[in-house]
Amino acid sequence: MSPTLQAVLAFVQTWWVELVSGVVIVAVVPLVAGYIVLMERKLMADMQARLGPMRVGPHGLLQPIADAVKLLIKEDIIPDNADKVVFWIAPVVSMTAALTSMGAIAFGPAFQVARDINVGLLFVIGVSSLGIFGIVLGGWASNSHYSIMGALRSTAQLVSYETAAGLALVSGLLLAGTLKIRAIVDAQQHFGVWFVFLAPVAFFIYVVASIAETNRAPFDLPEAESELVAGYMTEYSGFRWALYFLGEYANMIVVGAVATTLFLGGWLRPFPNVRWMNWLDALPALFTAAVGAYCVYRAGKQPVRVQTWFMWGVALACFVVALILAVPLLVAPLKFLVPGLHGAFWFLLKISAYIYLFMWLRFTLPRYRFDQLMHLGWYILIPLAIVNVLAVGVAMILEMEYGWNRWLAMLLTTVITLATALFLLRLNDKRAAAASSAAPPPEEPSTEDSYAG
Amino acid sequence: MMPIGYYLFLSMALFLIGAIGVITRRNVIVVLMSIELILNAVNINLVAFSRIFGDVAGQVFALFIIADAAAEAVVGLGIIIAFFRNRETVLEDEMDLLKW
Amino acid sequence: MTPSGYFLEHLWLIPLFPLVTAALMLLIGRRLPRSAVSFFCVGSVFLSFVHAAGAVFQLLAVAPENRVYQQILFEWITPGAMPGPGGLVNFVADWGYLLDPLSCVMVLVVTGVGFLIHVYSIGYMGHEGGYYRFFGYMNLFMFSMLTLVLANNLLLLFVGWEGVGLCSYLLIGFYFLKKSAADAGKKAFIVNRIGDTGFLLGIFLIATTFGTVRFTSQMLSDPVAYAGILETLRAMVDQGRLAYGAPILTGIALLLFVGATGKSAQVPLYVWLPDAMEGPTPVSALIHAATMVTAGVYMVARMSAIYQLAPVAMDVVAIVGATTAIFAASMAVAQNDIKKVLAYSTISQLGYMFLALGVGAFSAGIFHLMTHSFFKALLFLGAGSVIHALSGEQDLRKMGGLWNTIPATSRPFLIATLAIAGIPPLAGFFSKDEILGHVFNRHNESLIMDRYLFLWAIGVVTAGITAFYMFRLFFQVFRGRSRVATELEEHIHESPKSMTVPLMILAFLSICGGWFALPVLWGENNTFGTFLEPALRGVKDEIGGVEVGHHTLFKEYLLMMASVGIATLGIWLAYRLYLQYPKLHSKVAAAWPRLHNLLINKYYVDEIYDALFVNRVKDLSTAFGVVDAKLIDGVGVDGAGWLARVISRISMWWDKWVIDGLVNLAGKITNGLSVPVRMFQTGVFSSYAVLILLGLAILLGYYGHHMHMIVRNLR
Amino acid sequence: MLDKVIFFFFAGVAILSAGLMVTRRNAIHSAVFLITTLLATAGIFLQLRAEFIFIAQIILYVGGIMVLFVFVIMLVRLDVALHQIQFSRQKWVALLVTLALALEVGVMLWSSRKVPGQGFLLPNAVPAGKLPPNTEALAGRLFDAYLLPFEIASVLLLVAMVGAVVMAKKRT
Amino acid sequence: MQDDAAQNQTLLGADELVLNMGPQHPSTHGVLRVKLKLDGERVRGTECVIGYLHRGVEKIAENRSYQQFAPYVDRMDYVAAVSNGLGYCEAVEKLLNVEAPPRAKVIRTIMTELQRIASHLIWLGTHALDIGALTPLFYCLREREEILKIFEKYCGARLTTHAFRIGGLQYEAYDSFEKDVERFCKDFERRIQEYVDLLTGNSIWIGRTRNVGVLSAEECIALGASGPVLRASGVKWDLRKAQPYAAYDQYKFEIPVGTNGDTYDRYMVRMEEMRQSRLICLQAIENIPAGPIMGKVGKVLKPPAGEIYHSIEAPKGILGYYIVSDGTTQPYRVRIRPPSFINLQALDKMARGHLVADVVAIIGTLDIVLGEVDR
Repeated sequence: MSPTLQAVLAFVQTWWVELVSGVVIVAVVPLVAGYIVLMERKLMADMQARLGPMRVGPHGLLQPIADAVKLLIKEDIIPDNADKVVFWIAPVVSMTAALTSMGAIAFGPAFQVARDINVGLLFVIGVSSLGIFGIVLGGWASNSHYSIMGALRSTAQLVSYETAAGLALVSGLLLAGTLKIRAIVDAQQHFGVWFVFLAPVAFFIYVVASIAETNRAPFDLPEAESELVAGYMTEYSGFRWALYFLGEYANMIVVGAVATTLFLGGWLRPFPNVRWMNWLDALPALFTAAVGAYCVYRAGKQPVRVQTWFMWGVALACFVVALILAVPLLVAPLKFLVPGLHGAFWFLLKISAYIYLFMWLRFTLPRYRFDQLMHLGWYILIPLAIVNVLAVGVAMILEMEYGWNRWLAMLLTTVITLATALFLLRLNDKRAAAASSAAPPPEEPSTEDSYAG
Repeated sequence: MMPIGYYLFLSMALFLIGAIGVITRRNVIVVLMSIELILNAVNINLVAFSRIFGDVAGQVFALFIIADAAAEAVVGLGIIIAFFRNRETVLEDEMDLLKW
Repeated sequence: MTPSGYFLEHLWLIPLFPLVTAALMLLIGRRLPRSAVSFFCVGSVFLSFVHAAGAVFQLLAVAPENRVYQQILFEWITPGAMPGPGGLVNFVADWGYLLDPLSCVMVLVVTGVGFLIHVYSIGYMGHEGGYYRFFGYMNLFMFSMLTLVLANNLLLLFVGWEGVGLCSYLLIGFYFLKKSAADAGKKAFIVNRIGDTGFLLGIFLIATTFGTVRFTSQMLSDPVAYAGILETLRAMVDQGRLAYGAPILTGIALLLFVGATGKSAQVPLYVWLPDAMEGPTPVSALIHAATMVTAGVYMVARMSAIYQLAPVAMDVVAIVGATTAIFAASMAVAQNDIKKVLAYSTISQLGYMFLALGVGAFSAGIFHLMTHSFFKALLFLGAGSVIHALSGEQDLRKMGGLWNTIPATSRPFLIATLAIAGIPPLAGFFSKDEILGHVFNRHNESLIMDRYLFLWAIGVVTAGITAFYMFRLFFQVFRGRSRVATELEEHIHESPKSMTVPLMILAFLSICGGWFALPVLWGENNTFGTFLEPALRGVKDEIGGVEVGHHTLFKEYLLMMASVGIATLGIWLAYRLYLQYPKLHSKVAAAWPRLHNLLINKYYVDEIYDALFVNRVKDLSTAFGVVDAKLIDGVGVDGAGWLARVISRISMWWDKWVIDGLVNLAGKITNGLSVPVRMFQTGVFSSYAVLILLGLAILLGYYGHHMHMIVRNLR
Repeated sequence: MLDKVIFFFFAGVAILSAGLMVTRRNAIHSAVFLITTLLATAGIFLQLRAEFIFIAQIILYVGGIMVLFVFVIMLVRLDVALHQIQFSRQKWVALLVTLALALEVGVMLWSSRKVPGQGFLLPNAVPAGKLPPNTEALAGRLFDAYLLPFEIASVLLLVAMVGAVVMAKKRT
Repeated sequence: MQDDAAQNQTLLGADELVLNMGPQHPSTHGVLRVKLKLDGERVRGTECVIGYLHRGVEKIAENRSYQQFAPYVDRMDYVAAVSNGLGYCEAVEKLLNVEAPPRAKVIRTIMTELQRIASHLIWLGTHALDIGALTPLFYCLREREEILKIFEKYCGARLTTHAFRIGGLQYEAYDSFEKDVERFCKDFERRIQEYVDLLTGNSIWIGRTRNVGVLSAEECIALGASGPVLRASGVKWDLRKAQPYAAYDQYKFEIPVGTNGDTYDRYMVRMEEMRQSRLICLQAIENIPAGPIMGKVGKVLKPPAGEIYHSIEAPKGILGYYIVSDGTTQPYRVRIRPPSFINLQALDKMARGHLVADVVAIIGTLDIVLGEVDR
């Protein structure tokens, strides 16, 4: 055997988990993103008193695949005056950044590409922020007013809200005392409580900022269709557009994962240290089984036989997963698999809940205007986040140095931060009132009269 | 870890490319970017030696250099914007007031 | 036991408070609202006062001989070794503060009276522009003055000394748009420079003589390294290297006194002070009555050890003081500007203080300094209140009958007038009486007439004149018929609380301030003198620096009665001339027209100075001008021109062919050389970058060659 | 072996895209290649086990400074500049000087290659596994020995920020 | 904020950016094209380019008989076709000097008010969508569907109904007409509360609409703006009260007015108008008089020579018809005063100094229909 081959083999032997994880992420995330889109559409339809996609597959279950195929075979249009190379690179950058940042996320105690990286959380934030380049370059390369305005908007927005998000994360990191992803979750296990309860304000700030970072409503200004058509994506179509789209949804998964890791206890089940709540371990299996049962119930009601079979198939898959989740619980020798399998389940469940929150907000709220968005970021969220970091620091000192009760200290910080928030909001209202009283007076009407007819 | 010389060569190459950029390009923005490249080359040196000697002081200085680069970029770009606003150009040989 | 405590440890805070607010005001004061300006500025002075009072109390807690606290903040000027008394010494001027009984008195007076005047200024300056500027300067002044009185060495004292001079200049010229104000500021500055030259020379002489400028090394960890003037002087006297009346000491004392005459407005350098009244009245009260002008007195008292060994200098001080006292008092008689009267009065009282110092009664001088600061500040503030009430009127002839219209001003003013006139039991009586007593005691009874008796007589007469002109002022302002211009009459109003309350406090102090030093004959120990005694103690009493006279009860009473009597006489005269028969004084003036003119014109001193110095300088420059025009231009240049014409003919061809040829050649060469050089300076930064890189390459090539050799050797 | 592969990969990318950065006509392209260079350098930092500098490089340099560059390039629309001569008149002189410099440094490095413990072949002092946790070590040093420079750096950034705002502000 | 000096100077001193909004743009409500002069994102001026939907409706009228032209007016404001028809029919009736019978008048009133609700629903949904709220649109469409079902049952058409005839009605109200309308009205009370819950108190919504596109009463009058745009500025002017037509004089209802004349006020005014329309419908179905539904008009209409102007309060404002008859069966000239067209004039005044996003909100709040603007 040649030494090169040996080296390669050794490499693979050492790193196989990581390699597999990486491949899985690259392969699965687009699919998952597609299904998140479906979930969004179905949810939106439900909230808007309609059905949503129903045609492709039972209840539109195959819609994402159909969409993907459509987008893949669609004509790839590059505008005439576009900067072709950059136009070509930009969506790839966006997608790559999102996928790469997923590398450091631990989707469970056993599933992580970049194992034990010393600056794990920073890596996730940093690399996912590179996605800006995809947007800004794409907007610029399109050579269109709408695109470049969308690009500029989104750059400004991302840069602004990244600060707030980063500061919010700092509050959580203060509690965890480490940047390593796994250590953060372990810290929560050690504390016996999710950090969201210790630093609720930080979590709130992160939620808002992460919505803005993923360009979701009500912060979806860069792609606000009513204003900028589609923002930086205006000139994109077909597969490149799909890449942007996937990047965006992958980014949602990333921020969801970060929030889950830092604030929602990662892969820990609720009440991780409470013995009598151990029955919760059965929940994943029961839950999947219930989904399977529902599929069985619906299978009989499908109008076409193909769809009935399909539903049966889905039900079967659910049962298999339920079995996989249940077996380690029931069979003692396989007990060691529990954290890994169930951890992944809980983690994904929490991410889903987080994304569900995003969607819910999107269906409910109107969109901010750009200046309002900037004011919210700079005048409220960032000061609030700074105050919160200080407050959490003070609370930790109170707890560690002066032996205060943890909950009391954290309550204090929360109260302080909320008071600050109220103060900032009042200030902002005053500013807004002052600004509107000094609103620009209507000026001379333009001389061109297009109403002549 | 490989011998330091590799890093020094890399650093040298980046430094010289940056230097070429600074002294030959006419577009000030590119010149500014070349300066960033030079700073980056310095960082490679610092971090490599820090690794060799097992002393993080080098990395501390690399961090300072990054901060410095940020400050320099911000001010430099501010100047460029102000200049562009007044003169509608970003070519360095039209900025010739550094005489006397 | 050494003094200690919070306030002492934070002695450095006392000058710092006003400095901080001064910086604040002068940097961003323009943007602050008036309320904030007054809050910060007055608040900082109040904090200084609190700290000063605290420090004094903590100092009082220890035994009298230990009442010294020194604090060295940092070494300020360290020029290193220089020749000193015993070979090379390590000269160090540190930035340090010294609190001993003497500076206790000063610091309390400065911060206390300063605080009251600041409060007063809130009301007085309330409607003026440049509010923040005024308070900024005032606080800067407070800082300088506190540095001056707290300094532990002469150089730092000099910093404060110059600082107060600067602030004085700035504040006199506060209304800088008014030419007279700007001129007055300049005058004060220039006249002070003359004095400061002497002072600086004195400091140099001290530094070379003693190798140090620190006052004392008491309470310092390392007295050897931190030598003090007092200790060095003592050692030198012990070793016999300096003796009583040594010329060097006399020189030092006289040079320092020159500085004191400038700052404290003594003859002949007093001329700036009356003009300084152009500044706002609180400034006159604070700087030109209560604090800054007493700096000279303080400084002489601080250097009392040297003065005690320099009898000639002492006599000079006493004579200058007495001269100033009577001279200025007589000028005050004829002045019609309310503030000018007070200004001459201040000069006269400062003369008193120097008289006290000159006869060796240092504590009496300082005591008078303190009481004077109370009642003179009160007088100035009262005058300010009057001016305020009359919307800016300063002429005595246009006042009168204000006694009941502005009661909160007139009552304290009366108290102050009585105090300065020396009516018991007010403060002025005790201090003045003590000075006169000391002067009289120096009188050698075996002689019928000696200089001390003469000085005493001058002092007594001055006291009478003082009473006269002060009551002249008082009667003209407050009593009699109103001579106020009718359009002003209806606007007469009492000043706001912020102005009257300080008046009342100062009135209280003018009454009680003298009770610190009740005369010995009343069975009291002279508390004030005892308190100051450690700080003013000479090097060696037995050398005969001061003969402490013995009071006999009878003599003491006699003296008191004399001074009170002459004061009463003055008051009576003023009453007769200005109140009872208001026309009389003009008749008196008409009876002695020359004297009156002389007094009104202030003995023509300004004119004499103009004639003697200012115009001489101008003449000198005119003369130079004439010399330039006539001699140099006429004879020299024209003659040379003729000669040159002749020579130039000769040289023309030489010039044309040889010199020009060479010059052109040089020009051509330069021109040719400059072409490549000019190419380097394009103004484009990247070409400079190329040059930098080129230089780098050359340097690297040079050193790299060396390194190459080294490496080769290693191999 | 792996180290070497990683190093040469990143070094190659860095140098290649640095060269492209200097030569591209379009400033946006230059920016893109500079980003690539910086990312490759970040990779080198990671290979040197300087994780914190690696991530700082990505967040600050790439995610911060370069965004600013791109932003400014977009603001000062450079359509005109595209058609102008990209290199200044002194380019040949400049290249010559740079070449000289390169030669000198190269000779210096090369001549020291065979001296053990010196220059080129300075040995690896601490094995990779035994390094202290990078972030912690860096933080300890930064907030201990270098606290004052750290504060000064923050003041510098503040000053730069204020300066930039003042300069770039629209004069009304 | 912007003084005149800054007016000519954009962010980098370069030229103003001209952004073409439309005619293919999601939120210009059809084929409006607005040329925006921008400084950054701030609007320095607008220029409307219209006519992409011009079909020459007024010209067509000159070549059709009076009855033949009636369906054409439905194609102007196609989201409020019934109102258009009412205006036209009443105008021609005025020209002929006939009057519709009372039963016809009441049914016309009910239909028109239902149409007003439908039109406002479309406005609300799209306006909210423009401002970024997705969901209200679907709720609005759901309610509008009920109205359209009533229309369909009544006359067989949903959108361009051609519901009325000159002189009265062609179709009798169907059997469960009252019941349908009543059910809708009862239901609608609850539905309208849903919109209020979603939007009225929402701080983002308030932030996006309050003080945006302010028009003072004087400006409105000067520009000839009418309908909710006018009333939101505080002018209580509603033709249903001022010059009652159809059966409006029989019913009690309020005219909502605003105070600030901003987008939020227009929103509130329209919401209240929907409630009031609902009340009118409820009052009307209580008592629909019996009797004929068609007045005395012949098969061939030959109005006497002369001219007539008749205007009604359409959902979008005052809709006026000016008809000149030369005594033949075809009008000599028809001139229509479309409210959308007149209201659109206010766009420039409202949009200047605002951001691009506000332009969208302002176009939405003007509630224009390009079919009517371009005709």
